[in-house]
Amino acid sequence: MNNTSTITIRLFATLREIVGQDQLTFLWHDGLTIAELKQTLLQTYPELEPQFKAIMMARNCSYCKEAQVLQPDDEIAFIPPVSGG
Amino acid sequence: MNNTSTITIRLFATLREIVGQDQLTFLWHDGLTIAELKQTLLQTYPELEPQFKAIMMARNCSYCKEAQVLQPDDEIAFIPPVSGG
Amino acid sequence: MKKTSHQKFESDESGSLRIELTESPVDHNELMNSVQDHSCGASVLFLGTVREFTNGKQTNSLTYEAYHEMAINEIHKLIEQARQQWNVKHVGIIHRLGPLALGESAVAIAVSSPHRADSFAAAQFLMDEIKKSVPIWKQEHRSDGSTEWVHPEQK
Amino acid sequence: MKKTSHQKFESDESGSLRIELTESPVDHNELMNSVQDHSCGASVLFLGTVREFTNGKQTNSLTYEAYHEMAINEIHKLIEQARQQWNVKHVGIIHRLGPLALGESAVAIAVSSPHRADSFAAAQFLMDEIKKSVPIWKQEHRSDGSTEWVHPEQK
Repeated sequence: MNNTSTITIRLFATLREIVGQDQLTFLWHDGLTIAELKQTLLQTYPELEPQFKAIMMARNCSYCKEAQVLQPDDEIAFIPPVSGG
Repeated sequence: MNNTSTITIRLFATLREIVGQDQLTFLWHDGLTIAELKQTLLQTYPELEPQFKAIMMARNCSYCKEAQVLQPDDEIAFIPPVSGG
Repeated sequence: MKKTSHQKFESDESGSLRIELTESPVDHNELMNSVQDHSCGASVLFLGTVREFTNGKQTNSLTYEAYHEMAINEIHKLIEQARQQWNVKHVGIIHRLGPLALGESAVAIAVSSPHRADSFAAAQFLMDEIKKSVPIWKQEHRSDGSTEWVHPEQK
Repeated sequence: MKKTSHQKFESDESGSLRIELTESPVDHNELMNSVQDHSCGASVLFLGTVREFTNGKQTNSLTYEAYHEMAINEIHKLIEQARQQWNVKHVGIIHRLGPLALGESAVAIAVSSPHRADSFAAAQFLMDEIKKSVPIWKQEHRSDGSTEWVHPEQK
């Protein structure tokens, strides 16, 4: 592993509109968790806070907990309440 | 009312095959019941007996009991177990 | 060969019902389209088709026979019962009569409703009840050469 | 405008599954025909369509957005769960994405099975669960000019 390892964040629906992008790239570091990512995102986009109350998280297309420890090249998604069908 | 009043019997599926006709005409008389019709039919077509064990009856297109008293021009049907769908 | 067909259709502001007994192939797509409505977010189509194997016996074809007038009345009553239990808008039911080949549709039931639970429940209720009380009979022609009027307990 | 489409298809002797997310109109007739099978006596098609009124508010149109890769994975898991609970043969699910007009189909689910109870139960389960866990979002455009990402509790 090297210092340029990254993870990708995918954003949808309200979150995509608030952030203004559907994807963000973050630097990875050893021991990085989704909880930490959430905090970092909230510092940059405080408008996300109400959305984050009912948020679900996914790592590489599977639901996961925010304590999840991440690996380089992981794809993380913050999933607002779904409303398909 | 006169002496030439009749009722019609409709026959379906197995019953139609046993009797060899899909319709029979019977003379009506005051107080005629479906139970009486059944007995008369069984005398002419004893092969109907096993069929009559699980038979349902209808008068003018509505299910009814065999004690039902009939009126002239009634249409009676003997309904073997149904198997639609 | 002349194809006979018996139909009943009713419609008012609360919805519509359509009952059809026919010797022609069932057009389930047309039926499903006919129950669509902007006030409904859900519709369910059930299709009953001629299955090849029943209890290990191979079916070649079926023949359906009905007491037309009464069958339409009984289906009508069932639709009224369904309307009392569930909030459904349009109901369309077609039952095929005469000879049917493997894979052909014997019965199609289409229901639409504002919310999906009503369409599911009503369609299932209608199919279950049609099999119990509507005077329609099925004759099975099997690959072993036998032919039999099917009784419900034999299914 | 380019219409995107994401698909997954699997088939073996026990049956098949087909999952499709598409910006093109849903062809529910083709989907229903694709689950037909001589070993099945029953098939159920569920159609979810754009309804005009929800809680007294008038909808003009909807826009659906999905996390495609994960949505297909999650639907796949749900189909596997349905197969474990019920004896179903073929399952086909299409979810529309992008802008939809009133009356258009947002989702179509087709299931076939030897016996009808399995098709009904599996189709209803799949629709209920898709609404709970599959990452697809609906934006409502209302006649009062407002636009909102719909939350499940607002339905």
